[in-house]
Amino acid sequence: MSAFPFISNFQGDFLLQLVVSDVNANMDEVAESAAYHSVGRRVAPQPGKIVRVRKAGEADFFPRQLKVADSGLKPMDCLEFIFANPE
Amino acid sequence: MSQSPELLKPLKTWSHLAGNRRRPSEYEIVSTNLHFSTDNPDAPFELDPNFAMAQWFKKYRNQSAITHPDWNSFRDPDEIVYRTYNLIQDGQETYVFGLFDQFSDREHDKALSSEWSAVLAKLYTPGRYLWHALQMMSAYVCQMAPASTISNCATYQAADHLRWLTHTAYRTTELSKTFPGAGFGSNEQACWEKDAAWQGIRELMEKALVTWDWAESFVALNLVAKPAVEEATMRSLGEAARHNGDTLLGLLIDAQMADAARHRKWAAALVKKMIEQEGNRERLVACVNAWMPLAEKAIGGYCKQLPDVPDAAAKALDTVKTFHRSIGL
Amino acid sequence: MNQSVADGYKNNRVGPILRSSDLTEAVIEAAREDNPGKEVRVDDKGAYVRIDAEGELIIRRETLERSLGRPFKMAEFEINLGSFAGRVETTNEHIRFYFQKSI
Amino acid sequence: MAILERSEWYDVARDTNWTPSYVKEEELFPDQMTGGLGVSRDKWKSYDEPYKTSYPEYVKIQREKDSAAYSVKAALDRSQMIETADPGWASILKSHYGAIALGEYAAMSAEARMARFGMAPGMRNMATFGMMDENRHAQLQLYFPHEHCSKDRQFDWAQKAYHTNEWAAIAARHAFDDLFLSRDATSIAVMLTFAFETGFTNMQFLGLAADAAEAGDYTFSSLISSIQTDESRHAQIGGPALQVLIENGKKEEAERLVYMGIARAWRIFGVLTGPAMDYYTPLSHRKQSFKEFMQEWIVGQFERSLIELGLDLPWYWDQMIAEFDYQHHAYHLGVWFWRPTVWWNPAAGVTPDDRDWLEEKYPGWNDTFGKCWDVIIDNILAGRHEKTLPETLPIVCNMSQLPICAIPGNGWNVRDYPAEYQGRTYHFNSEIDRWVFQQDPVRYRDHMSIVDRMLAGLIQPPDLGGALKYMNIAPGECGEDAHKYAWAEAYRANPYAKKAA
Repeated sequence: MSAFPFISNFQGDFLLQLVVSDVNANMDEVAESAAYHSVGRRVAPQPGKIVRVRKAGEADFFPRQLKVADSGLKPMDCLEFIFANPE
Repeated sequence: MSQSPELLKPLKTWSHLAGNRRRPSEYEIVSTNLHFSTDNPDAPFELDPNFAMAQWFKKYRNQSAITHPDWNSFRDPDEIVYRTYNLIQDGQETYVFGLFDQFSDREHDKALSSEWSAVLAKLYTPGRYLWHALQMMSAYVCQMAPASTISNCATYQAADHLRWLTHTAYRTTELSKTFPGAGFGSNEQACWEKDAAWQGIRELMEKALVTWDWAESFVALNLVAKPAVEEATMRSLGEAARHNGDTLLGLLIDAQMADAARHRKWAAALVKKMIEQEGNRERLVACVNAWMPLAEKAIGGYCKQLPDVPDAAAKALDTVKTFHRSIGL
Repeated sequence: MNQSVADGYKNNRVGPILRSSDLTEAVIEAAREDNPGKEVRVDDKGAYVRIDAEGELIIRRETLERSLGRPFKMAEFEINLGSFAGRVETTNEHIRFYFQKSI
Repeated sequence: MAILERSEWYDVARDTNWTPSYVKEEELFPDQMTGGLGVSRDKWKSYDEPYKTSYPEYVKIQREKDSAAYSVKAALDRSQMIETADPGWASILKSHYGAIALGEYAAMSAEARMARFGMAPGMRNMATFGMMDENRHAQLQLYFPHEHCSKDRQFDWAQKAYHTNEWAAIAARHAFDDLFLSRDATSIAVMLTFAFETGFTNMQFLGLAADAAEAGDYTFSSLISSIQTDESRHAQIGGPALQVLIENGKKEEAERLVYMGIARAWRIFGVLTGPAMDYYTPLSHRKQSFKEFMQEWIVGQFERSLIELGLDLPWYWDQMIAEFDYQHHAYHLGVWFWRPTVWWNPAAGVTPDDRDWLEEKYPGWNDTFGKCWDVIIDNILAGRHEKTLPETLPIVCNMSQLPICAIPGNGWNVRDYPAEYQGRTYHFNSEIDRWVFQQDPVRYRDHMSIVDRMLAGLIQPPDLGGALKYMNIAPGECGEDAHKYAWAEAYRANPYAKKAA
């Protein structure tokens, strides 16, 4: 266990938030941590959709199973969380 | 927020005053504990802890040799607040401008001798530079003082010096009408910069003005320079004025001396606060002693030129020293 | 972006913004008298009243004394002068609001 | 009359510069404190303060102003305005006093810097009155809220706020320290008196006075508009200073100071005045929208004065105008959601009628901010109050110290504006905030935002509870919904439907 703090920019929310996940978490789990602080609070759930993760400003999402530790991300990087259709 | 802390209840006054036994006065409600740049000694400002202005405040305020664990406990003995200041001074100004009005109706200035008018041109009207220097320096003490109750005294003091400056500018203009060609309104700067009467005073003020340590700046201004120049250029000059039929100047100076008395009162109270701390009395004495030679020179240089008050310098110096003794220095 | 908002500075209106007080009516009256040929606009916001005219607006002590029906010192104007548009010139005889540049 | 007119002797009273000889000129006026930008002192001879007063006039007029302000208060003391006013209005008073009173006191120190280190005697004299004015403003705005202390602990924050690490207090200190308390005299003349006082204070002190009068709070309306009459005078210190700078080839430097001043002031008023005008003031008492007040005071009046002095509009003009439409809505949502961290009770201000008004004043509000409020309303109606409260911290801007936020919902445009400096990454709310940082990074370099402090372990435990302790705010002071969610009931029977256009 090693904490991984990051900046969450969640689609449809109005602000950036501090969220903490774990370096061993995969991207789906990171998305879950971020969703906890946005979805159902200020962002309506979108049933049937999943939440994908990308680095702020980039077009491509990280693979869903990629671990933080293998992603090249640094603590306090800004991540974007986007609703997407499951592949 | 797992355990629920006690629910805070309303208090009768600000929480920082709520521990006191008696009900706070209006003065305390609006004057105490207002500086927030003193809260964190390592970073005076909510910015980089070490940029130039932060260092200025750390060095010249926080690291002053005169320390006290609770500067915020200082109180102005007169408990002046803004609205009472204006009440007092509006009344005082009505009185002073009433004097100007009446004496002008009586053509007071026309009755002054040309010898005395020359004295005024040399020893009175150049004083506006001095009052302005005191105004500037009071503003410095205001911005550097470690407690709002100290800064407030310095603020009202700065305004009082602008008041004296204003009176002097007014009289300069009036005198220039009665004595055209006597240098009123035109020769003051040269006098202030060159005339022997003013050089000691100017040296004292210029050196005091560049004293950046807040406590030393307070000492130089309120314990040394002000008492010295007030005794010489106001009280002694007022005496000379009365000997020379210049009733108006005598009365005007009396009115201004009321401000000076108030300034000495708060300065005395601050010294009392300072010497609560061991070692501070010695530091203050050393600081006063370091400034006194310049003050003696200032008094001597000015009083030497003053007609009809032969013992002016000695009396002025004695009053300054008596003031120091009275406040335990 | 809202262009009409962004262009709002393109005006030449100058004048006092007075806190609501018993002075307001007299100032409006004086402004009309002292600025002949000018349209003096009055915008009453309740707590304050915006009085303005194009380019320059002057209010004289004498006129104000007439409309107030009492002596008046120009310095008293400050008691109710919450703000003003344009540059200001303050003398014992009048207060003047103006722009040097017209846009 | 045998009394001379002021104009006859005024110039003598401001002819007080002399050439020092016992110390050097640059010792008497050290550059760090004067900020002369290399313009020599003799060039400042042309400095002419347009709004003149003198000592006897000052004490007389100020005495009259105070007598009026205190007598309105005394006359209305028993009207129990606070007890009977809409809770949203009481929140305006609490946020105002806490954010303003000690800031005004700090402005006294800044005026004192001009009174000592200003290059022109006229500037020093006007700043001496300015010191007095700011002393007045602090005292009035402590005296008036003090009487409410015994009824409501949140009023303690009129005195306390600046002495805490509450986030809004950090933001206010950061802004005011940067705008004036830690600046040199010339920068203060430009940033405090010109950019801040001829511009933005009109919003809070006259714009809000209009709402106050509508809301029936004549004491507050009279108080703040009276304060603004002082500002309106001493704010004129800045204009002639700008002129001297421009005439001596320093237009670019002068503009830089003005733009930094506007940028910083805009954020503070966005978070303080914006929610007050568009959400806390009950709908029936809103004189104009925040945006309309901005249009009136900032664009129509203040920016026009910029042009008059020969300055250009800020490079970020279009961006700032665009922000009028959303920034304060985002701040409001943040303040409401993080309400336990503020010393007032935020009023949500989003009843169906409010939303119609918001949609009218800010077309698109329902599709953006409304989307977030829809979720909140659902949670309130379902009794899921914990979902309407935060469990983490927002990322705050390393300049404004306010949450980095923008448009949510269908117009989602939130993003970070990062910058690297000496190996550290800083986060900003916009290009504007980042630009301010880049003008002088040394001023901001080692400052830690509340988030930085959390990450550095200064906040323990590192959660919201620890943060509240760190902010020195506790139950009894902590904000809650101003109307105890009563406003949401309107939606129970009728889900919100946007009015047909």
